Amino acid sequence: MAQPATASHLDAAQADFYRHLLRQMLLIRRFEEKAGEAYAQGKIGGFCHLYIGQEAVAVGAIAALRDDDYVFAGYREHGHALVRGMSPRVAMAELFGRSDGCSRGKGGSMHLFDADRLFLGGHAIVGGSLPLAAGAGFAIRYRDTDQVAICFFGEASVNIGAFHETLNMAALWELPVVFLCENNRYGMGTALERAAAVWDVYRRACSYDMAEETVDGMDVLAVHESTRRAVLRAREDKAPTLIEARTYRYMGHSMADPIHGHYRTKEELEEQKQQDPIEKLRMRLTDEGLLDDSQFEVMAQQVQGEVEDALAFADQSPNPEPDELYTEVYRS
Amino acid sequence: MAQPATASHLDAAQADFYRHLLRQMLLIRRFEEKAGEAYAQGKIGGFCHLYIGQEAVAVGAIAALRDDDYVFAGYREHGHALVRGMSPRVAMAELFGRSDGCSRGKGGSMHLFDADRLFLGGHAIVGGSLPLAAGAGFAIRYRDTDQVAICFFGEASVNIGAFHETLNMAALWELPVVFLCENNRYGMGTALERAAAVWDVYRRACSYDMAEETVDGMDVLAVHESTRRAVLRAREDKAPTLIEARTYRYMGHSMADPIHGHYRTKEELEEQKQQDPIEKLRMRLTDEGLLDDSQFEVMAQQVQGEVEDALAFADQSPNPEPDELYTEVYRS
Amino acid sequence: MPTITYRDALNQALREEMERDPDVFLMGEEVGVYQGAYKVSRGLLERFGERRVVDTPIAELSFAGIGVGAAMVGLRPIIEFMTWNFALLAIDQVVNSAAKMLYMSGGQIPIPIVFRGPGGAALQLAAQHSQAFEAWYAHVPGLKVVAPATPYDAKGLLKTAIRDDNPVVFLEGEMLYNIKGEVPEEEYTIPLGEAEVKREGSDVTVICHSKTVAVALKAAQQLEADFGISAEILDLRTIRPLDVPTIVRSLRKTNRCVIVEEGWPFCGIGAQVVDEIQREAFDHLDAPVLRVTGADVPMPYNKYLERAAKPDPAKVVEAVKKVTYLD
Amino acid sequence: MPTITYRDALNQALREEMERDPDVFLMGEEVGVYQGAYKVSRGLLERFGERRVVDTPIAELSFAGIGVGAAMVGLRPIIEFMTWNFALLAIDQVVNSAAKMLYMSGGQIPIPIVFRGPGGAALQLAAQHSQAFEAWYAHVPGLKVVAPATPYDAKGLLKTAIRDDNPVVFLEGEMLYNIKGEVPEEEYTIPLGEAEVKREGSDVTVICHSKTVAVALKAAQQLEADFGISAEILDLRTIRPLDVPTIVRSLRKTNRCVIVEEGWPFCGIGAQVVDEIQREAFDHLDAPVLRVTGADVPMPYNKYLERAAKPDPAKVVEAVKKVTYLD
Ligand SMILES: Cc1ncc(C[n+]2csc(CCOP(=O)(O)OP(=O)(O)O)c2C)c(N)n1
Ligand SMILES: Cc1ncc(C[n+]2csc(CCOP(=O)(O)OP(=O)(O)O)c2C)c(N)n1
Ligand SMILES: [Mg+2]
Ligand SMILES: [Mg+2]
Repeated sequence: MAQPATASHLDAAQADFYRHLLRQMLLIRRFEEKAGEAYAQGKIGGFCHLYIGQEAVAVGAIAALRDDDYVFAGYREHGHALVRGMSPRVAMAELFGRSDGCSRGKGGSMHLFDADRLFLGGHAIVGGSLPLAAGAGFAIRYRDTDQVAICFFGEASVNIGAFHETLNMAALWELPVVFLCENNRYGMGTALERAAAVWDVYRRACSYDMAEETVDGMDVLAVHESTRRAVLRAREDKAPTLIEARTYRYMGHSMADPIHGHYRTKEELEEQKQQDPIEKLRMRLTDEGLLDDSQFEVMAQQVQGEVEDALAFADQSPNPEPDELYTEVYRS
Repeated sequence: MAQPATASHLDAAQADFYRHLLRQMLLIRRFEEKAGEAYAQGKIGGFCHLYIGQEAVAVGAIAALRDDDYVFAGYREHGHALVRGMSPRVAMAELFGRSDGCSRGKGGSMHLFDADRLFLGGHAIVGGSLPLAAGAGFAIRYRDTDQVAICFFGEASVNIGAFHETLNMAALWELPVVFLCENNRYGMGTALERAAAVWDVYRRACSYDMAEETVDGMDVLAVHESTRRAVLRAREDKAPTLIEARTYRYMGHSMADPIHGHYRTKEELEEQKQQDPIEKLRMRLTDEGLLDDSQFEVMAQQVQGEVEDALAFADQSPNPEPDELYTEVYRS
Repeated sequence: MPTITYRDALNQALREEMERDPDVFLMGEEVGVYQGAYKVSRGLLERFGERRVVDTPIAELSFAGIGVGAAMVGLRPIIEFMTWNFALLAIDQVVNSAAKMLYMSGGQIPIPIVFRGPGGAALQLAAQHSQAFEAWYAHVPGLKVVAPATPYDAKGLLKTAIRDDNPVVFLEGEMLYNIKGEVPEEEYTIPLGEAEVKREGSDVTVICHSKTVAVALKAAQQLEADFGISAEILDLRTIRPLDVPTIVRSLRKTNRCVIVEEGWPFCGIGAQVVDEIQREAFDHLDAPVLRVTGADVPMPYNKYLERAAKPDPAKVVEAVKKVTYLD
Repeated sequence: MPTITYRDALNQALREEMERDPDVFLMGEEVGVYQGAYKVSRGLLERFGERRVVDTPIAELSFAGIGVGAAMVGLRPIIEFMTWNFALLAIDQVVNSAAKMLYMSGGQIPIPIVFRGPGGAALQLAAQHSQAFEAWYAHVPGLKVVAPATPYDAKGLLKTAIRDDNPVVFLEGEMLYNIKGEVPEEEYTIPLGEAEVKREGSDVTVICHSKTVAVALKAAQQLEADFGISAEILDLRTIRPLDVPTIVRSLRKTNRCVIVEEGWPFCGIGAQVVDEIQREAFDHLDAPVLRVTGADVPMPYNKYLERAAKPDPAKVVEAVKKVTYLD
């Protein structure tokens, strides 16, 4: 995209970068909307946890990484996989359970993996991915490289034992890991205040003398800056950080759950949507003269095209062969 | 014991109480020494974790409880059982695996239970007793009584998930529980500093906004005072407390482990013994004119007699009948 | 007799037992405000309040342990695992505390607790969310293990489990919650440890439990219609204690047996049943016992692979044809 | 050939594989400074340093998970559980992460990891410290399960396990650490999945593994001496994959079988072996297969009760007499 005439104080590279972030958020948003539709049509099965509303977190954070850093996420990980470079085709095909999916249709929505891009899942047990990420951090130390591992998890996961055990070991052994908690306020239908004695997630770092930050998770630039600091701390000082990004999910916990209801009001949801991370960045770029409406339209159409292409690709990708049921149980 | 002429500022009841504490510590010390001998003779089997050095903690803390409070401990729990009122006979018989033992010989050293005295174990999985104690605390709340539950555990247990999960729920639900960490510096051969990112156990309370204290665990009176405060907080304010009692074990981790070696020096051990909790209280009572040498001798001989009686009792107690192998698997 | 869902039958059991006994309470993730992840506890928070319907943080190990601790001092907790997959995190408390407390305390401390929730595969939930752990729990002395197949059994067995003074592992089927069946209005309970003949037959005994009961019944129809084979269908209902006499009685009649279960084959429930059968009815066996199990793989996401991984009527028919030497 | 202990054989295997492959490391409680709770890792810290011999906090779930994470990015961790009892806390990572990662990533991410430590009962450690979990792990596809009985096998199998690209559950016997046996100086490995005939015989096959191998061998002597019965002793060595061909070959010769294991009976290893035998060698069986197992109770502390709870040669003799109709 050519740079427009601008009154912005941003240099060209920065402007490009910001537009890139916007585009990534948009890609996730459109991808997730399509996934929601496909789920409703029965093309995607099982649990499907959409990331809509939280895009700024994955986008801002992963932009702070190098290609040789390791990324771990939970079951709400479509966005993280896309930002990390997994093609929407391959991601959508996996959601469809097809053989062109990243996990050859065996993993599904909750188990996206891309070993080449060091996108290491896709884990569906709450808290389960924290020690795994610390294990990657351990390996980095073991090999004495300057890589970093990042782990995304929800705020409800901080009450489980693995969080505590892992943060302790990461701090004790000075592992280069960024623990990025996406606090969207709810774990399914339970508000954090009903599940945690301390309502600020970042404060949990006190038990490990770990560096911490809290950041506006609806602001992609803020997330990016915060993660950049943490990544630097990991890469250079070999020290872990706990980041709490305050964000919000617009959809139900999974496609099987209500969008609002007993646990949150429609009003709260609508109010939160005013903080939309995509709109926020778009405004900013518009205000700074870095993106006009027609440019945005072009971007939106490109993204839309990409997502539709992904859908078509997934739709025609074959199911795995029956005998694949028995392959990959063991590596021989 | 008659009260001697004294220059003490303590009243008679207090003086009696202090002598009672001394006697209890002495009883544990002698009981444990005997248990050690019996172990060496092969009369006690399995793992046998002696409490020598740490007496002030159980004695000071349990003295702050009412008879209807619940007590939970780990596998180093002979002392706690005795202080709670289990007869040395019954305790020793259990260590011998005999049918007059509290658990009819089925539990052994690590599984002392006395349901009548609300001494609820005797648990051998590190961290395992913390949620159990919180469960008793939950039941107290459920029934809306003013009882309290106390849980004793070692400092190495604070790095395990159950510690974190339980403290969070106890704080969140305001359970009347005292979490008393006996920090004797080592978990087997691992110094706390090699296992925990934060070396002050009490500071872990920060993650739960829980009340905390640290106390000299070699000073029975200090432990008593600290526990009294925590018990009051539990009983009246329905709030849990984390207490860290800094203490020291004189023996090896269990009878099967070396007393010193790779992980701690003989010098450290000898130095620590200068802080002996029994000597400390005895000195104080002597200084205040509340206990002269001959009175102490009488006390010591009584305790010795009790322990020898326990040994003789255990020695002649029968083994369980063979068919007891199959009883008490289910309650019908 | 009213026809209700398995879900509602469980809900009735919970409600009735909580009405009956003030010491019974329900604890787990999302059981209250959210009305249960699978709505089994719908309405209970409103009826019994936060004191007795307790939403927990995600902390399976310790809320299971809190349940055991509450049982130690005389309450009768019902611990809901959102699914049994997550109970892997709590299994130390289930095995090392709940199952052993009575024994290691020399009989002093019974643990009247029910651990319940959906087990086994649902639809396309993939490897970490599709596991049937009957065999693991049934391995452990001190536990009772129950896995009802119908609304009637679900209600009657859950009520008995709640009243039992031992820890009971109560495995529901996520795929069963919507099935319907008759459940009387009057109070009833069903004893633990009794299998039920769901269909009388003379040529082969098909042993099943939980979701595979429907599979076996369908297979029986087909066997009758297509091959004139009369299959006796035996629903174990309780896995531990296992109703060996009923199994053997059936075997003595049919002399042939197929066992159907959803779990993995190796050391599964069927393996134990085979062991009992060959030991107790060796001379009555006219053919090896065959088993139809879940495929020996982690559960795949793809729906066709998943379907192929589960027991189905065709596989049961196939196995029956083999044991009756029709094949 | 040098005669060394099972402990030292394991130590040699660890040392040699760590020498051979810089990606192999050892992690667990007390493996370093303390030289191992059971001294299996003696000297390794001094040899390989803190980077490769890593003492952990007591946090089984997460150090197991850290091992799996390290394996995901290409290291080859050996995770020591001080005993397998404590691994109950880590079982979610063993089952849900290690065993399934390859499958659910569509073959992208192998997990070359060994989980090892002592399993089963030692002496008077009571209920929470005396459990044999072979059957649980063997139930799970994606895991391999090994349980060596001799120093020779311990070394050869551990080396193979470390080189295997899959998660291997390696169950040592606390009561075996001091037993001695010949172990060659030259390097060797033993393939996983191969049972071994420890003693040839013609009248009955006795199947065993780990600690029960010695029990079975003793029983065989007595059977020979007292009753002229020739028992063939088969040591499974690897539980999963199970060496069914070797089992069946022996059965076809002897036509009678007794299975001995330390674990609980219900859904134990023996149950699965019975299932295989009756399916693969039905017509060769002259009597029901009998099993000698640990008693179906939590382990009691009292030494006589404990002794009565364990398999012993007398119980094996008894069972063999039954299957040979001497009783
Ligand atoms: C150990 C475990 N317990 C329960 C669940 C079921 N479960 C899946 S997601 C979820 C809520 C998690 O919330 P949070 O960590 O805040 O992440 P979010 O869904 O908000 O992204 C629960 C309870 C699970 N997957 N794992
Ligand atoms: C979950 C678990 N892991 C390991 C063990 C083995 N173990 C028994 S005691 C112990 C050390 C515990 O130390 P600490 O908590 O400080 O208590 P102390 O022995 O010093 O009283 C260990 C590692 C265990 N019993 N449970
Ligand atoms: Mg959340
Ligand atoms: Mg300690």
